Amino acid sequence: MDREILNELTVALQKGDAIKTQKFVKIALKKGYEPEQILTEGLVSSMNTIAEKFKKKQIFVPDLLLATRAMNAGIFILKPKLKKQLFSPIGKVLIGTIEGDLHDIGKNLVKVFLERAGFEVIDLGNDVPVNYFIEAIKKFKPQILGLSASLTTTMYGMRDVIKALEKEGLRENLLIVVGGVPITESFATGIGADIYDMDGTKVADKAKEKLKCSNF
Amino acid sequence: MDREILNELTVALQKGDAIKTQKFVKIALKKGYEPEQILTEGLVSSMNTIAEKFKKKQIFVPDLLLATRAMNAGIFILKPKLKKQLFSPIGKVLIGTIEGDLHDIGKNLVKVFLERAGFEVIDLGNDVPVNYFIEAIKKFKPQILGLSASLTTTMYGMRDVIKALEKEGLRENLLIVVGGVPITESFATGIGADIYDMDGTKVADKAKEKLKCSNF
Amino acid sequence: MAKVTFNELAINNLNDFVYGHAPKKIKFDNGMVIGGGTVYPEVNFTLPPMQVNKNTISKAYKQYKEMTEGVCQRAMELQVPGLVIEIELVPDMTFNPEWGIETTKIVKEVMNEYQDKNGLKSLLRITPVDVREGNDLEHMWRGKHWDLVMDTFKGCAENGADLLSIESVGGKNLHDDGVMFCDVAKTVFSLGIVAARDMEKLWENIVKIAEETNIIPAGDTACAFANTSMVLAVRGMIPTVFSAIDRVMCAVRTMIANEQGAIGPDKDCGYEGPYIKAITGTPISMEGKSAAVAHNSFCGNIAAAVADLWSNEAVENKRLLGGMTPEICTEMLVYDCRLMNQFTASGNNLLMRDMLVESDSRLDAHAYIMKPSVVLNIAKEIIKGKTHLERTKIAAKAAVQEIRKGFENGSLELNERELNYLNMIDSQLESIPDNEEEFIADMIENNTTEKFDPKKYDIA
Amino acid sequence: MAKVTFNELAINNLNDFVYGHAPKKIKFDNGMVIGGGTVYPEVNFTLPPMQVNKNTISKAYKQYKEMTEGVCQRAMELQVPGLVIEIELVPDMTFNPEWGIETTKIVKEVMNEYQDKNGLKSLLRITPVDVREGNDLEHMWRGKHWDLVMDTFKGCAENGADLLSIESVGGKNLHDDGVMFCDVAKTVFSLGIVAARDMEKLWENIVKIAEETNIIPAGDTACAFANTSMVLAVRGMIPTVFSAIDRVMCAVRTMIANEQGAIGPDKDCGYEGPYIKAITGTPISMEGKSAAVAHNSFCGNIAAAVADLWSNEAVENKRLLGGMTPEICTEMLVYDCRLMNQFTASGNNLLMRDMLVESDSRLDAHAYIMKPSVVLNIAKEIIKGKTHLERTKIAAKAAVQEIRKGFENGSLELNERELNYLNMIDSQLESIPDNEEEFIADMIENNTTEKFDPKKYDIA
Ligand SMILES: [Zn+2]
Ligand SMILES: [Zn+2]
Ligand SMILES: [Zn+2]
Repeated sequence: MDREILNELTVALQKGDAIKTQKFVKIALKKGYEPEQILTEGLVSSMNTIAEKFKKKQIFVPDLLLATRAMNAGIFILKPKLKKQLFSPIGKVLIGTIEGDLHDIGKNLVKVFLERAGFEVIDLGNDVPVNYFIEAIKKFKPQILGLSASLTTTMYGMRDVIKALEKEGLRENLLIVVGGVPITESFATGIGADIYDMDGTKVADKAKEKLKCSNF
Repeated sequence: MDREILNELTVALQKGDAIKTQKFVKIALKKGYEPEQILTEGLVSSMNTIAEKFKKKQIFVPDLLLATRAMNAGIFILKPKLKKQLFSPIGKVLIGTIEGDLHDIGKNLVKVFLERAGFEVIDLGNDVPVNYFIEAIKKFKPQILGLSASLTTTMYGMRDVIKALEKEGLRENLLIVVGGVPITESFATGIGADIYDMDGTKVADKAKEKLKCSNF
Repeated sequence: MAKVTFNELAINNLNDFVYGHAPKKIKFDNGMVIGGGTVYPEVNFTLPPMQVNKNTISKAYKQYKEMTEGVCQRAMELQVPGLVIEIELVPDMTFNPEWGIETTKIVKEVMNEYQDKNGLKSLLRITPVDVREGNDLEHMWRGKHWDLVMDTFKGCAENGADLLSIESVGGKNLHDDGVMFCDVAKTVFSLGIVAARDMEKLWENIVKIAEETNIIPAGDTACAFANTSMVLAVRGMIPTVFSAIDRVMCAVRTMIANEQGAIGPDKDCGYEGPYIKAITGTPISMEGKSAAVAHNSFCGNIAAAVADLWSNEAVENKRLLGGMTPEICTEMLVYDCRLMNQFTASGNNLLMRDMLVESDSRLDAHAYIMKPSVVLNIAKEIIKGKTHLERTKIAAKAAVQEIRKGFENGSLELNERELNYLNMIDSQLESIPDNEEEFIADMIENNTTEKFDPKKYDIA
Repeated sequence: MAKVTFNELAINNLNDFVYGHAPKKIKFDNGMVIGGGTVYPEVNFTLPPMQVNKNTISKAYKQYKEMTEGVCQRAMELQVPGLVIEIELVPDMTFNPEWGIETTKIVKEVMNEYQDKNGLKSLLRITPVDVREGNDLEHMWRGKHWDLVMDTFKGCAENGADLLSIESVGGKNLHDDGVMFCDVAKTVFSLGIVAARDMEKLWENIVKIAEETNIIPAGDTACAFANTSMVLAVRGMIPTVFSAIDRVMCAVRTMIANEQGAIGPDKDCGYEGPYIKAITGTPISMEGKSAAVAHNSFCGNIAAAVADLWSNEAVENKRLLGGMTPEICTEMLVYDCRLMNQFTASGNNLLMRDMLVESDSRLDAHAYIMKPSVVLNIAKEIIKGKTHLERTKIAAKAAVQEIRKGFENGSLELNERELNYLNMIDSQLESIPDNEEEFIADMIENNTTEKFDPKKYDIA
């Protein structure tokens, strides 16, 4: 079988062209490729290339986002045909911006990278009150909680969330990531967070690494 | 009795002229002034004027220092003749710069203001190890301990001193003043100091005030 | 609707386009004249990490008092001809207008003391937070959030503010999406329709409050818009050409404050300020290298080229070896202003302007579109538009052309990735339908989400 | 004794006395040329409040690594033509030379990485602390303290330093007393005799180490001397005329490093640098407005007038909204340098110099004695002196005269209090005996205390 079509698929995905990506996935299926092969050799490997390029600052965020969108479009076609659920997420993350804080571009970037890394991400949005976090954790049972604050006046709200979790007995099995412009490492440690990072590309790696060594 | 001579004394002191100050004190004594009157109306009141001017930034440090020196020269003549010890110090202060720290101009200025305010000041100098502070406190029994640090790497030495005092049971009756360029109010509070101030003119006032309300 | 439409440039000649001088200078009772030849420092400071609530508010007041004293003291020692202080209220001080008002009083009292005792001339800009966001927002122009913003403006105006500003956020959520995907159509829609409508309504009301209290409605900033792009571009997240074009589009939006009656100086973080000044003639506040305490940028010098106030953006109150950060920023700004004013005094201000410009403009597209000659070229096109939407599209198109021209004649360096995006943006612009109705309908259909509800803007 | 005595000015013409250009420029293998026309930023950063000991040293190393990375990254993004980093070792890193040496390695490694991977040219200045103080000091030139300083210099020189400097303290205690009382005779003695002898011995040895390791013996600073006066004067504690005259006297002292073979750039906080440059022709590092992070001054702009490196003095590593302070300072310095270099590129550097000068020189005596024309006038007199003591006295006398002339012709503002002190200083200078032996004997007799023991300097 010629690999021509997988190459075309790769090009389409890397250009972020969702329509062409879907088209080439369909053609590949018709040509008799296994859905698993299309997924791994066509979609996932190209996406990894894209992610690498982004880390090296060779491409921009929109390139990454469009490629992600194209990949998801391709997966949408493949999904019913996959023999088993290849895509069980490696972990579940709940994220949100602290109450009183209305900036969320930073949080959104982190979300993109976590999803890219295979996490399922539940986004509570911004301006999230403490009790919303508590209820959502009870409901979704995530392994990771991501808290974001962009204002010096809201960053202490992170501490309130962590305190409330402790009170409810929910802290123990949770990995807590905090981030945002004013957050320092010592602040993060001081309020009892596990991971501190502002850089979206790194949060995912650190979360993966930490999860491995944790008893979740 | 004409007050001419007291006026001349005032002028000499305010000019910081120690020799003339002594001369006019002697003349005043010969003219029959009571030593107490020469002290309060000639020396102390002029010195208060000088101190006020300094606070308002109308004169410089050398003016203040020279006037202090002139006043002390005048007191040297008066002392044997005073009926009772008018000058019992209002409190005893032990000061020093933390080990590893070699800057002491700031500490010296504070010392000047404390002495001006009527405190007896014992200066341990700079680069003072923790156990020197402890021994000196046992020996001199001051009401106030002043710690100075000018480097970000030595300021934690203040905490060591306070901890050692607590261990020795010496902390309780001691008012601790800390100061120096890198010292913030929250740092001072955090290590358990009582007064934080970098401004020499204010330390004395604060110390006086605090002593009043304390149970020393 | 708009009270004034600016159909001509207030500044036509490059030689009249320089820092310190604005056609519509503003004179104050204390003798300060903004835009009258002297550049003044505008110092902006805020609380260090702390919670603001009932229990801590008195600590916050104390900090504001001390910060103001520190700034005034340093400014006095450095013999400034005049000082502007800006307080950007923290969110809790707009959610609780009484706290914002009390802060205004406290700060102004210190300023008055220094003015009376030491002859330090100063003005106070108060910038409430635009809290019209969040899950419980009912509507942009009525309901709790709107009332809080208006009450804060009013209370601060009555209690010591000299200048009123805001970093308003109408259309921000849509714009955020536009930036992340470099989606030009969405960006045009968010600015030219959504933000524009909000600016009209908001500034109509701010101007009314300022008139009633006899103070200055100063102006807005595209902080929530083009500054997001600019900062992402500086971090290498999005192309700098996008942030440059976004900035020019934002000029149309920010200028609506002036159409409604704002008379400047607009807010420091509005890097679109040069466009506002060229078109409306009002003085502007700018920030650049000294704003590195708040964010980095590629236009640290060029930002000063036509500034009338020179600001540090915002610094948290922290101690460094040289003292508290607000005082430190004051000192830095004072020396920058001294130097610019010295060039003016010796008749060399145009040379200084050109050096500020040339030192940055070649290296970055965003810096390039701040170049005074480029600003005049583009501004000339913008004013031809009949509606805000049309002006926004013209702004983008003209910016693309100027950037391309700059690259081609060697006055701007762009790498291939940037050039690709420039072409992409250009073709995206081409594909926006000429028919406004059609464009709006299409955009509303595809962008109505929980984050953006056109009904809250009375659209559709 | 002295290897070279500078009996002529290296710069005679005001038109040759400008930032970026030094008669004795220094070329480095990586292509950087200090004093060759370009002003480079010299970024200086230090640890935030923390203890440095066996348990924490690895944390300190981590901070240095991160700070260096942040600075290099920002410098690269801002496309600097070259960068100098200065590390002033903290005391514990000189008391434990191995820690200072390891820090040097760590910082240099990051710099090398950025140079190799990203083409960022850079140089590293290492400044050990002069720990020759304290209760257990045996002698200035032998014993434990001396050995520690020398071991640190040597180890750092062998492990990555490109430039060696120190803020040496010989005579400091005496000078402190002189400043507090504005006692001119004591100040002259501390500088012209005590400090001078120490500088000879110290720099003879530093130059030797630099020669052996084939790196640059850069220079000293009167930080422990005239900077104490300057900061006290800025705070209104002592008259600014005293600090100005003290500064000029300090030039004689600091220059002794160059007499012993230091070839510049001297250290940033040596505000006497312009004198060193005029007399010796070596390039200089200066700090001004951006050093407000470390201390305030009245010469924020004028300090740049003849600078070859432009520094922030020292900033503690703390986070502000815009990032970590070392990166923030880098950005500010880069923009300042860009602007100065742009003036040079367009042939207008002399005008820029004059504007930097004029913007400050009228307002403060210390700023005034940094005015290039004044520097040349006074420097011309200094070099007539035969000994360091004589030069110190000439320096003071000439400074008094220039300050008085400046006041009389209206180019310097002085209030009455300052004028009184100027006269007092003048008459104190008159009363210093011409006979050196007599002067020294008198000074030693009256100033030998536990703080100053002439035996530790082999005097008397
Ligand atoms: Zn802003
Ligand atoms: Zn701002
Ligand atoms: Zn120094």
